[in-house]
Amino acid sequence: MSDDLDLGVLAGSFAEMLDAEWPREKAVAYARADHLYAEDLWQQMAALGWTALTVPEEYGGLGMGSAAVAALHGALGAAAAPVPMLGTTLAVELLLRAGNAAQQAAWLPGLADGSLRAAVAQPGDTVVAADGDAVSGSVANLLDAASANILFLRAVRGGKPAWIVLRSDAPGLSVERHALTDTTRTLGTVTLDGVALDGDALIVPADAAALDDALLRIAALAIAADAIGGGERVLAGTIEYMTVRQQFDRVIGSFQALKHRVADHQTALVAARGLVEYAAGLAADHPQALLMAISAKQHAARAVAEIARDCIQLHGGVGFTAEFFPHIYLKRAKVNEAIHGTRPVLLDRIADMLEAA
Amino acid sequence: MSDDLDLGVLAGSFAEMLDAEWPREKAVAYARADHLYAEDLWQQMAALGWTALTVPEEYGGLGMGSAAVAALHGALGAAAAPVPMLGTTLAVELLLRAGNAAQQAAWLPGLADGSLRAAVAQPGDTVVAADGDAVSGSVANLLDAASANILFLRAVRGGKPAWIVLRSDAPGLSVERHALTDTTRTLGTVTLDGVALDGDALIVPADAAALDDALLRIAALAIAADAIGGGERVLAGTIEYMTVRQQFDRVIGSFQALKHRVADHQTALVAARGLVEYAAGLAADHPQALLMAISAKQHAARAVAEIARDCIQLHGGVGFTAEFFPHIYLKRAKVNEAIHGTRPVLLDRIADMLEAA
Amino acid sequence: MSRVYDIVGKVGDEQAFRQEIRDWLAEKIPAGWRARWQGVREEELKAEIVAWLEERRKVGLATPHWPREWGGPGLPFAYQIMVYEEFARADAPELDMYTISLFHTPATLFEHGTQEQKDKYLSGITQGTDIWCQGFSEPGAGSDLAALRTSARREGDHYVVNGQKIWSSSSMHARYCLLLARTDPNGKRKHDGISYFIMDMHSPGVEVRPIPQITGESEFAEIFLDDVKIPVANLIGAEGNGWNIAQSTLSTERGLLIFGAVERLAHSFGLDGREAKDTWMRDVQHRREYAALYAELQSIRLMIRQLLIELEANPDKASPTLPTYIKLTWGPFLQRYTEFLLRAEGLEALKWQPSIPGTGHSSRLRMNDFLKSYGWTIAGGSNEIMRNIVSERILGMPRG
Amino acid sequence: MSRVYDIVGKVGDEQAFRQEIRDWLAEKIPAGWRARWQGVREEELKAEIVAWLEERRKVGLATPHWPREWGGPGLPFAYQIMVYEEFARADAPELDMYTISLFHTPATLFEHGTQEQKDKYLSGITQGTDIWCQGFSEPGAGSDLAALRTSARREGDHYVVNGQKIWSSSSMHARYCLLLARTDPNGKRKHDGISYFIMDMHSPGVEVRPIPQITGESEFAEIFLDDVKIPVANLIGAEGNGWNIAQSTLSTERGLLIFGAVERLAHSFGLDGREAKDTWMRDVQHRREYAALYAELQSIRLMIRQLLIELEANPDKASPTLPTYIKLTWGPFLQRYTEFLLRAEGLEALKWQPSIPGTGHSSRLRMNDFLKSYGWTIAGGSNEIMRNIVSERILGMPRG
Repeated sequence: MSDDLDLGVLAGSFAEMLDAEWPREKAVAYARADHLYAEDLWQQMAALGWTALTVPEEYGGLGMGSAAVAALHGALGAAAAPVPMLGTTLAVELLLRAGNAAQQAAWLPGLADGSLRAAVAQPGDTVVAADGDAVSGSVANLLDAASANILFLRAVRGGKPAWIVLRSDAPGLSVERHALTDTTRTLGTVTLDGVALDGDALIVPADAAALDDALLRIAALAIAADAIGGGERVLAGTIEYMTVRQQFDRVIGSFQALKHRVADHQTALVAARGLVEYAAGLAADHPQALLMAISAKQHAARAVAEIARDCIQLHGGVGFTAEFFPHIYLKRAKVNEAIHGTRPVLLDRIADMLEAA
Repeated sequence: MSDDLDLGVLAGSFAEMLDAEWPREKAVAYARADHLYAEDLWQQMAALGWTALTVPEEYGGLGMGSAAVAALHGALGAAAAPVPMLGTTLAVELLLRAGNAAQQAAWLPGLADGSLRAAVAQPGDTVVAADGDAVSGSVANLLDAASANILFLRAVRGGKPAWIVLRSDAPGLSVERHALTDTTRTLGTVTLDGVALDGDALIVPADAAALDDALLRIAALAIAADAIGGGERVLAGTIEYMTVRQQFDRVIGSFQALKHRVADHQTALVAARGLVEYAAGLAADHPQALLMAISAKQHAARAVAEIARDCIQLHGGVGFTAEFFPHIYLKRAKVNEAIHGTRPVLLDRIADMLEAA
Repeated sequence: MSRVYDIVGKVGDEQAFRQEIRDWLAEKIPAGWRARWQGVREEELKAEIVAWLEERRKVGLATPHWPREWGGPGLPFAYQIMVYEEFARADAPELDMYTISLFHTPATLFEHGTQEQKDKYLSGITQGTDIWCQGFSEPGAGSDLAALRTSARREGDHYVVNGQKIWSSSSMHARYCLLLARTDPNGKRKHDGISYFIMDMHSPGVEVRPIPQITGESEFAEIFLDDVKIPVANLIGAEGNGWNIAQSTLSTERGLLIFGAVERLAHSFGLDGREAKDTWMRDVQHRREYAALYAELQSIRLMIRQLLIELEANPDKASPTLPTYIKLTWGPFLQRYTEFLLRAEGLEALKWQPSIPGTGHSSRLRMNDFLKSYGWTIAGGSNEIMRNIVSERILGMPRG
Repeated sequence: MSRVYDIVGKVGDEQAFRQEIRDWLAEKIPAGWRARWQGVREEELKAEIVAWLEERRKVGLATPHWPREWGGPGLPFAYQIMVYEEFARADAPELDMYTISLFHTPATLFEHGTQEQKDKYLSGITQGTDIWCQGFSEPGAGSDLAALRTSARREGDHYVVNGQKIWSSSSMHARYCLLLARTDPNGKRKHDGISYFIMDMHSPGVEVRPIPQITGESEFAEIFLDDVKIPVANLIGAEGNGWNIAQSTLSTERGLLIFGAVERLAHSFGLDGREAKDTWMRDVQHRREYAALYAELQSIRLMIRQLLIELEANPDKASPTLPTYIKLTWGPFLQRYTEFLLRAEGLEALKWQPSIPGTGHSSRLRMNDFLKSYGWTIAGGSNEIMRNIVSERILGMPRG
């Protein structure tokens, strides 16, 4: 009960800060210029301890779990906040599950205080051969690589799956940025040219598949929550617009055909939110933890992309302009669909799990 | 130009007879009782020469092509007529493409005058081993088998695909009828117990795959047209109901949310009809003849099933009763989706053809 | 020799409670009941149902959600939920014919009935002897229920009722009817002047005409009322207060009833996938559709669980929002899922099969289940009404 | 040395005509024009376009659909269609910036312009020197176009215009504007009292503010009109008859313009599938989605061909039904298809890329094409307006 209360308070405090610091006008203006990430906002988040959310207390964090992850990422999605928080969330999970004590001590405090911004490879990203003392190669389309100062890359060493952790300023490492249509995130192509692997750089998980699943679960929860937050916000803003915009001498929000679409969207969001919150509330070792997390992700990401798509239509002409906000949510929604498992990939996995059940 | 005119006149005459002889009340009443097929209607059709439509003139037919097939089956679909015309259409195609002169002379006149009612196996139906002088075996779910008096079954002889043609009253042949939820058609399980193969019983096509394609094309066109006819009729009847049924002191046809759904359905039907008519108008040897026919079938059958589904919803409570007509069209639409290639099967084929193009 | 079961006595120990129900269900569920009920004659069916209710009564579960004072087991809410979960999981016989009797009537009488009414009517339900029906909708008042025209004119110690009711489930089998009629035709709004009665279906002037439905069954009927006399003692609540009381009646559809329906589907959903492992579950597209539907189904189950938690905390059922969202998700979902099965299973699924009377949408008779899904998208507030409620009442969008 | 082409001379022999266009296109299409236009500066782009128009002018195809008397090739309708088909098939440079100039302006002037107006304005279009824009929509009059408020007050030999226009494509590049303004504010219906003008965009008081759009481009702008003087000679048709003339202007969107757009997509659709043969075309679900979309695309192409046949038979464009059906099918289809590609191609398709100015929705820049599809679902009568037209005007359902 007190957990629930804390979560509610937490979510409220996230929303309050973001409403004040990242209001719609700011999000609209941000999307029209060229940025890497919203550094000021990141600093504020870090100062408030948000970046420390899941870091254990001994490393300066708050030691919270996946429900808090969903609350935070939900708030960031609602604000369409251009911050690389997903990297932090995943890096912490990765270090806690597979990092050794030295690695945890080396990286967790910096992740907690926000001085480290991590980019963590997705499933399917290029695997770097890491058999020697130095690595060379290239990893394309690494999410948020350009805004990160620490990179977690998939690797293979001695034929076994591993991860390598590299500072962005490591000699021989360069990152070429690719903008996304979603201006709240970027991609980067990481080029490694004989980058030295120091003692802490290599993470070799005992069970690489289990680690992948743990990361997939956390990523799915964070993205699903981000999607829901965005979906709720874009729909609410659309309803608001529909109550003032007039056509044919009536506010357009009084047209039943439009209202019924809105009603379906709202209902879909309520249902999807319940699924996401439930999935986020399951313990990591719950037998359905992964199943529910990826079910929530594929479902929420798709539903929200569709809702955001229709919100532009419901806005009419102004929805097509960069001066209004819906496009920000549509573009973010499309990226949410595409990262950490597209819907077909996740549905195939879900079907496997249902068959095995 | 005169072909077009003839087709229009032809379609008009089909519709006129069916409107008079198979009005909605009759269709509703028919669906509530147990019948094999509408024998009176069949006799009337035969008397008017409809069963002779594609039979060449030398066998007492009209020698018309696939455009006329679509016109006839469209009218039958609109009336939800419980007659086994598809069997005649396919049997004629099969005999013309692969029957020898004796077989054509033996069966075509009877098909033309309606005294023969054919059931023709679908793709995927059981293949009967026909190597000796007699055949045994069982063919499940043969469409309209119970109302037919001549059966065209898939067979294999000497390792090669073939067809066998058997009279329903042949010694050793029995048909067990299975009702469908669509009461305008039935299925039958055909059991063969040492049924003799006489001289005319065996059809061995020179190119079995080409024959299958020709049959698939004709079946697809007939079913697509049937679907469109049904979709147009169920939507028109629904619109009619919506202009008289009142709720909240207004006719329900004035509610915009309902009107917009109707508009989408109407638009979908107009688009689908164009596709079906175009496909039906292509010569059998046109390079796109099969591609267009199966594209039309999968598209029209799906679109109409969805429209018929919504027409019950648009009717509200009375749509759920067997006293109103929409359910007849929904059930027929579902069978149209399921026979002669489900949508997934046809889409796989279409994709193959697009890749090969 | 049959074991003695003490299910109710296990309250307080969830695991033991569930185990006891499971053991009992495993022994008592009539083997092959679905196949036997399919196409059975009405009298035999009723005998089967009464026997099953009697079996349930022996362990105190004839009416699992009723309080002790009215012959129920007085289970805490969480345990009521478990009962319905276990019934669904074990595919215990369904009692759709008794839906009004087991849910709507007690929901109405517990709250608004006189002591005399409760004493007189409730025991006939627990014993399975009395089937109840509901006389709310009329041909001209479906979605617009408050537009009803059936009139009840007071004459001395009774009312004289005239009019016509429709969509009354099981009314051809019913002994009593929960009836709404207009006692004051001059009410300011159309919701005013409606009163709520218990009507004896054996009264002279009551005529029932079963309505054939698209599944081939007739689960509901029209009721024609021609100078039917109803004693004043059969008025529930105050004259003219019928609309409000009807809300209590209808609110019962929001809780355990829909919970039970969804749990039934969750059970059959699992079976459907497992049994298709060599057929459509081998097709990538169908696998994915099934997996996507799984997420939707879970989201509905979770909303209902949330609602049950809210109902336990606040039995006055204050919030209309969650039930509206649930209905608008569940009905369309059910329709899409049952339609998906038709497409996945092809022609075989379209064969006619006799229906299983008195059961819902999870009979696994494919076409029947699909067609019955309209029961959730049209009845009890159609999708369209639900969308009006969401947009106007919940989201505050302006009326058209 | 370049071959001499006589395309127009091949009229009468379809095969020769097509072959001549194909040969000419193969030689003349600027190699890699899409890549070069991408992110090019405005002046360079305009030079490219003028050069391409000049190339077309040499073979009489600057304005393939214009009659001979106004500098067009005077092609029979069937041959106009072939030209657009071949342009699409060969992926000839697109001229979206000239859409109003090449289609709307002539459609208006041919029918309603004075001889003087035609003489003065049409040659600037064929030479590519004058870009035209349209001043119809206003911030408060989008779907409800007739509610426009921009006023034109007659003062001697000119009108004084005040107001604001929006969604005016290419108006930042435009020399002239087809302007609707209200000359009589006291009309009985809001369609009355609207007049139609040619406005010189260089007139004092005209201010153009490009509108940033969600693709990152600014293809259209707002136009602010502050005491802009328009000579009376620039009135098209009679004062107060603007609404009717505007219908001619808009009807141009129904024929070759949408035909060209759809043929462009038919071309890119084929490329999309072929290029995906080792990626998403190997996925059963995506293959099927693509195959299903093929049928829809063909159905749209067929409706448009049907419309073109009707237009040829009856150039007065009598039937509004087919264009409505086409628009309501094409816009949503295009949006679903471009969205499908995003899902099929994943993150790569979501990368930002500079747009290709002056081109439509078949640039194969995935996200751009998806976003531009709203141009067909919102502009020129939104889906919602189209649904009103189908249900009310075509099907005769009652107004709400």
